[in-house]
Amino acid sequence: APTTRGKKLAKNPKPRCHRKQLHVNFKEMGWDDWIIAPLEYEAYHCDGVCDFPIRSHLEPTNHAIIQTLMNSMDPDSTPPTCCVPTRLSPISILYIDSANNVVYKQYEDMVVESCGCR
Amino acid sequence: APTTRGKKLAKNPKPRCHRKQLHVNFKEMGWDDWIIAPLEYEAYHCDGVCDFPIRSHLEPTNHAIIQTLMNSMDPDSTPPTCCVPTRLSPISILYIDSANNVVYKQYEDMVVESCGCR
Amino acid sequence: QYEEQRNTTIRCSKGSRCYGLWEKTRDGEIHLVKQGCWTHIGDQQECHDDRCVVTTTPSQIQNGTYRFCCCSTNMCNVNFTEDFPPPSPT
Amino acid sequence: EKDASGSTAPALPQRQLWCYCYHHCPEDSTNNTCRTDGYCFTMVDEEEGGVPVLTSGCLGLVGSEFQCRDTGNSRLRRSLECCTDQDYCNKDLHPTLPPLKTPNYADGNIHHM
Repeated sequence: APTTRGKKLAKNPKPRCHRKQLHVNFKEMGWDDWIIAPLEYEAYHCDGVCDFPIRSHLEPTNHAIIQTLMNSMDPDSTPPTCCVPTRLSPISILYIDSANNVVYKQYEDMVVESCGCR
Repeated sequence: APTTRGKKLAKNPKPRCHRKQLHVNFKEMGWDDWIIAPLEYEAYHCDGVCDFPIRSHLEPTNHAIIQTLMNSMDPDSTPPTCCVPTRLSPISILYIDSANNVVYKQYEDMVVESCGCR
Repeated sequence: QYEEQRNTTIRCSKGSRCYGLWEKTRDGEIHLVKQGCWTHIGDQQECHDDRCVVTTTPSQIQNGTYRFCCCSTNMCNVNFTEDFPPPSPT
Repeated sequence: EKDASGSTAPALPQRQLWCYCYHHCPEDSTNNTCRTDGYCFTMVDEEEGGVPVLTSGCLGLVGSEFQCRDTGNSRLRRSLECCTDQDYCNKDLHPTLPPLKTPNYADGNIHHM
């Protein structure tokens, strides 16, 4: 690996854009009066800084790269890009509808699979 | 419809997620040694808060809605969602490549067309 | 839309413009480099003219000899005129 | 062909390239390596306190013309180099910080730790 001899590692580098846990509890949200199952699930969320250069696994768009470069030139005039979900997956939910039927439905984009800078 | 009479509007409500100008000047970036044209263009960027409820024009995913609800329940444990580009468009660029040829190329995702909460 | 090399014309897609790129040597000789359709415009005010006018100071490549312009009427990129500020003395 | 963030426009790599990554590797990376359709990079940049920090990793093909060229006008001093000629090519990249811009910088007390 490239030696960092003579080059000190940043003391506590701000965590870069990555996926973090976000446990969703439908009961705590008061939704256990219409959701049968699941009553909780792991949704994850994205958090962390998007600084230059934006690594390939964060799948930046050309615009995100340009904005990141402009932010590094003048942070006051251009905000950094933001760490957001880039790939999401669905979950299935059983619930009671307004006509009191039990319904099985697949809800799209409920779980973060990967994060990126946009 | 609920009237706002008697309800004081927040003094200076933080602007919600929207598209703002971002003028990119390739010359100021020091790229006029390889880019022939254009030497500047309007890229726009997205800025502003994503609070509950997320309006339809901000095209929230289910995950963004769930995260926004969790943020309103406990802002310390769950960050709000972020205002990012949801639609982008390309621009054409004429540049000199490493073999000194003049190249015309369409660069995807260079201009923000719309923003949303993700 | 006009393309001199093969003396041909091409039809540009809806919303795009014509462009031309020339090289103007020190002694005023002009060589065509590229012509074609400028399909994606960064700034909406760009390329609105019906004549091909070089309005921005050329980039420093090739000592600033390139002349680029774009325009929005049929065959407007056959040739160009110049209307850009003289380079500021450095 | 080593490609400093200067005027050469990077050649078009097709295959997946392995690179060393140091400081913010992908979550699924193993023993400090990553893979990309674009370039390996190594960068030295000056943190707020003036401490030079070395990072390396993978850059995607999209936008590599922009990231590998960087801008010479970033507020914090940095130098980034890209390469694509062989796996782990960023092992041989040793960028150095550009000189300070302020002309009247006199005492030159940069400490290389």
